[in-house]
Amino acid sequence: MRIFEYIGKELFNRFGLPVPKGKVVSCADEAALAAAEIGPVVVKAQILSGKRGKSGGIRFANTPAEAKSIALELLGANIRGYLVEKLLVEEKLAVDQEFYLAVTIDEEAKSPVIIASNQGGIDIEEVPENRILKVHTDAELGMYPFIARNIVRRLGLDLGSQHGKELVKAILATYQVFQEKDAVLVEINPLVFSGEKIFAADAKVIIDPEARFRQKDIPYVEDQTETEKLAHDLGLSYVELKGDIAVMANGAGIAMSTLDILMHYGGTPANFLDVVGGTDTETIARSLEILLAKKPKVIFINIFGGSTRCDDVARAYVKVKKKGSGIQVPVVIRLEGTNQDKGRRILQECGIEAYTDMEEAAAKAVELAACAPAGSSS
Amino acid sequence: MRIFEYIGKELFNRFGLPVPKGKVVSCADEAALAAAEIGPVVVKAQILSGKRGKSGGIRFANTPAEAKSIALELLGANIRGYLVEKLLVEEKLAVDQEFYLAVTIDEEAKSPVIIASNQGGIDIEEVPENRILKVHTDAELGMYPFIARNIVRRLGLDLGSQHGKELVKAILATYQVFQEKDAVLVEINPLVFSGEKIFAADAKVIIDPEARFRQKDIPYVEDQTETEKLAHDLGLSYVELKGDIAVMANGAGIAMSTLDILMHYGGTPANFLDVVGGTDTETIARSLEILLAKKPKVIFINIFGGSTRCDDVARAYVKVKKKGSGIQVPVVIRLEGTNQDKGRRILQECGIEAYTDMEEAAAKAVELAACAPAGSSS
Amino acid sequence: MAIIVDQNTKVIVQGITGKQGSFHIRQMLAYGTKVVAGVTPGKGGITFEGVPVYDTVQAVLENHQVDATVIFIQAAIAKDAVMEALEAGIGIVVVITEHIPIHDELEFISYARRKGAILIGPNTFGIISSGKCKIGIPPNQFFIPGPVGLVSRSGTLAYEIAKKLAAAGFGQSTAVGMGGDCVKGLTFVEILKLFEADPETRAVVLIGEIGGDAEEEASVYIKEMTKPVVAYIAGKSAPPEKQMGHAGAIIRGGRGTYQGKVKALSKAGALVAEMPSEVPEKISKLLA
Amino acid sequence: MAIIVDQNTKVIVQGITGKQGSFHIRQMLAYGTKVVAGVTPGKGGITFEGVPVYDTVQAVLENHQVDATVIFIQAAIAKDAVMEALEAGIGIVVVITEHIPIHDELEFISYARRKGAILIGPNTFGIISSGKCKIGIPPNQFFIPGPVGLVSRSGTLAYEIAKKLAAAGFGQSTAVGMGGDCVKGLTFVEILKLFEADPETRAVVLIGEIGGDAEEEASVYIKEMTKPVVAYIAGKSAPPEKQMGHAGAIIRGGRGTYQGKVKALSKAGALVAEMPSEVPEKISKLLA
Repeated sequence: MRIFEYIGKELFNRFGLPVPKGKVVSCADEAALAAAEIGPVVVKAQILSGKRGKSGGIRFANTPAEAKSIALELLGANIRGYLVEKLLVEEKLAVDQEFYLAVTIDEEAKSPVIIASNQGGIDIEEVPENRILKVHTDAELGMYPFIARNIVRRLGLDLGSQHGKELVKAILATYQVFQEKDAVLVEINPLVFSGEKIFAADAKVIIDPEARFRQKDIPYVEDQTETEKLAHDLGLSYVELKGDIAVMANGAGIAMSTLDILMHYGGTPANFLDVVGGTDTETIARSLEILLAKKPKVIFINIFGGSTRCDDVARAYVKVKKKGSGIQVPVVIRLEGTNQDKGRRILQECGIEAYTDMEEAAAKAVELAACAPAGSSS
Repeated sequence: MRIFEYIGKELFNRFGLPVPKGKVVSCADEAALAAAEIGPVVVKAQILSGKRGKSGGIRFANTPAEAKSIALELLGANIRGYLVEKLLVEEKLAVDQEFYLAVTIDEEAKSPVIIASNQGGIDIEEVPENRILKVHTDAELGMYPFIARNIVRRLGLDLGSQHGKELVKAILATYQVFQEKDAVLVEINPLVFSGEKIFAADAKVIIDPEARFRQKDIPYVEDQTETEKLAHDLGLSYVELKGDIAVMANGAGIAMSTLDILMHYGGTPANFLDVVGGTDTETIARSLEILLAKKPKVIFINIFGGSTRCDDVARAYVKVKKKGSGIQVPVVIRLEGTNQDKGRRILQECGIEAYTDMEEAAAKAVELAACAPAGSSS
Repeated sequence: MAIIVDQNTKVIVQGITGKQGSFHIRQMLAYGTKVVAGVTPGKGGITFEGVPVYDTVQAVLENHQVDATVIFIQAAIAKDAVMEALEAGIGIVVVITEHIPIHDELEFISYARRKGAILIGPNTFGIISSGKCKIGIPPNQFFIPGPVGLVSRSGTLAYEIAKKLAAAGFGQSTAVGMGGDCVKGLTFVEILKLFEADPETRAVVLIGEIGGDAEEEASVYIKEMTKPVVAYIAGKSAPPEKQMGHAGAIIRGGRGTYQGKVKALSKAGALVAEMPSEVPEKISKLLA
Repeated sequence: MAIIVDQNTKVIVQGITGKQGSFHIRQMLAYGTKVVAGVTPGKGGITFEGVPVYDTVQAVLENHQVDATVIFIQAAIAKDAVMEALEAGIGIVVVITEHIPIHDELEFISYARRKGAILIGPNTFGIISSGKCKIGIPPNQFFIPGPVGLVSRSGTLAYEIAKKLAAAGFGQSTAVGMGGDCVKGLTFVEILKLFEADPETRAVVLIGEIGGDAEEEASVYIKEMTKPVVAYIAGKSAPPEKQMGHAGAIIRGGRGTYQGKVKALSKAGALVAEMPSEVPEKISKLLA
């Protein structure tokens, strides 16, 4: 999960990596006050998106009045799909040199990797391959100063110089953030020399969502719709899409495949919902309600039982069906795998014949969606 | 370096290992107050020595008055050679079961080792070998809960019981103190169950003196004479002994051997002083002055130069000789090794002929000591 | 023959009495897997589904010979269980648990490499050598002996296709779940090499998905293989930059796209199926 | 012949421009050691005593073939330097530095074992194969070729006895400093085994001291040796429980006493000298 730039910088600060002097503000007057205190500033929209500069989300102000007027403009604005609620008002540094520095995970090498370039300040994708240094570390061995010294040397800096020493320290601090905060990415672009000193001028930090239980001190940003949040609170994986066939499947692979097949037959999925392995009746019922609430034309439940048991799914369907307003949209259910016969019987008692083949079932769901009137469920 | 029990217990507390409720006091009234607050207590003399119980340094008090009278007796007393300046007044636990637990370093295996026994509360040397569990860990891999679980299982506890779970946690916490505080020994005897809870009833912690630079938060106890402290501040290894021949040698091995040879010839060394490899003229001069201040009958300087250079030693001698009150006791110098000819010449200019053979030189030093009147230097 | 496990493989279950473990131990036994013991700290001494339970892996090894272990331990403490198995010297470790923090995974994968152990997963359905041994969670009924090696990043999709293959008359020699997380122990290439060397395997089905570059890597080796490979890739319709459940399924910087993977696989000589049902059709033609 | 190092061993010096390094590089060169490069971060590019200096070990290896390194780096940061050498794959690492925290030592000794590297020390005088190669700090003049293998926990005591041996006409094949700290890389037993196998070595001198149980351990192997061993143990007169400079020299729980060591060595067939001067006398009789 991404965190805001200013929270990333708070982390950097805690681990000894200097950041420019700055204040987080949420109204224009505060922005003016901050600028009055700091001097010439950069005003940066705090949104969970890159390319803020190109979208007008990063602006310079020489006076408090300028800072105020920029803040008025940015606060409440929508940049790259995100509402701007906070600004980071930060000292404008005299930049002497810019570097790119990141620590992330190389999936193929199965190890952390440090990525560095002396061509910072631009998108790393635009830097020629031979100017980008990639140094793997051993997850068991961890980080050592000598690894940082080799990187600094290969970036062409004098290890005896103040700049060289500062960069060694910055690399070690960045790695420490990555390691101790369960990050999957810590990216600083640019890391700048201003005079003798080094500063992280930006901070893109992504924390492993699976490690959230032990990284409780980080204020996470909810980058989810209400429905996504509901589903995630149930421990499910849910992504909202634009179509009209609500999808429930068990397993990320089969869920993705289900969307592919629906589109193959000309349908459009309303969402991706993976009811992960082993989910119980209650949770499946709740997620079915979540799908219903979005008023799709059709619901397609595609279960191939492994950990998920077909009878649990059938019971969940029956439960929701019998409750309150029931289920008003056509539901296509495909059941196969663990306890499939039990599940099938439960549905039959309810008048539903489950499909066994997912492609056949998908074709049926598309057909039903094509016939249904818009907003059929209300 | 050993630390006081109460400081060890502060460490335990910080790492989540429970200790009995207690207060550190340095006067009898405080002891009474603490007992009034806690109830029946154990009053424990805070000295850097084991076997306090057998020496009357651990006493029980049921009332504040009793605590006060015990405190009056203990404070200022000398136990096993140590002046009692502080007492730990601690809740008297209802003990249901006692364990022995320690983490230290196995020199032969070159790895940390956890030592545990369900026969706690007595000297571990008195516990039969087959009742003592020794479990090595891998310094790179570190500690894991499963290692603690295996120990608890092998101690015969039910891992599902509250006691079993508490002991697993205690082992992990103890290891963490060992690891993070650069300890060479963390020993708890006894570790007790009182009701459902576990407590470290004692704490013997020895911190690696070489790691002191990164363990600055531990209040170290000076367990040294004034002279030892002076020498240690110079970075030298110095131990005071009872004889009359002051010894300076370079290297722990040769210094020990020098003492052995002096005793072989019937002499008695006044100290052990190892001017470690590479020490410069100034430091050697300072350590010579330290030896002089102890007013020995003879000084024996035994240098076999490797890192230590003979000319540095010679210059140190000349420097001290020419300064203030000079050198009033006979000095036997043996020089050999790095820059020996230079060193020899410098001494010759000063009228001293250095020996080359250490046994011959040692015999001479013993002979001179035998001839010298007591307190010859004053 | 089969790869990695067979009818003689002696298996233990870590987390045997937990919700997942207790369900799947029954299924594994029903499939015929030689489950010799289980581990649940605090439950040592009991017998569960006819299998003796111990407090720790070490306690098991004091009483049994063990070839493989399967981990059904909650994510937050799974690393400890995996390290316990590896430290004890177990040579095959199957990590079913999902949602394990990736830094934990990096550490135990590195340790497995150091110990020379085979680590399958994490977030895998496990491994099943049809008719011989199942270690993990696939439903029993679709895995029947046959000439097809199957390897998949996804569980349910693998069952789906296994069922379709079985329906078309093709069983599997062995089916391996590579696991759905960003980093994993055994990779496509390592598994493909084992299938290439396995006399019982005549063709291989590779089930991939968007994100990462496991399929692109696999393509390099597929080029050298003598046995035919049929591939199916899920995620053709996924919008870019949205995470689809598997942490690995993020499309990053243009790498890992559906198109890129299909192109790499096709170029390497693999037959790429558009729909799951095409997989048995293609296998059928190949093995006819 | 000689053990571990010889005239072809290519050596680098980590900490070449420091106080210790700069002195001893000259002595090593004077002895004839093939010092191919030095490392001092921030001094890369200069030439020091005719030897090229680099910023890191990796930078050296980009330009030179290296067999061994010697560490003259201050204790607080020595671990980083040792790990740098090991990680770069250098097979012989001689750690002169004293006062290294023992937890650091445990880690790099464990890593050396994992990498299959020979680690000598820490807190050692190093290793010297007489007339061929000196890696470390012994004074040059007393180490002349000859039939005696020498291994010692102490530096100066080793020089002392080497000198006495030389004066009596006996040079050394190789002299190795095991190091004076509690934990060490190469141990007595490992070194004795190398001497046993070295055709140039006809007898071995072992110099020990009180504390630890390295001598007791050595005794077990000495029993099997075909070559004679003469031992000298320092610390006969040391009071119990007082630390004598070497962290290893603590007498703990009755183990590691002078008497215990002498007894173990004698029983194993080693001749134990009472005084340093007796060592050459005993060797003289043995090799007469």
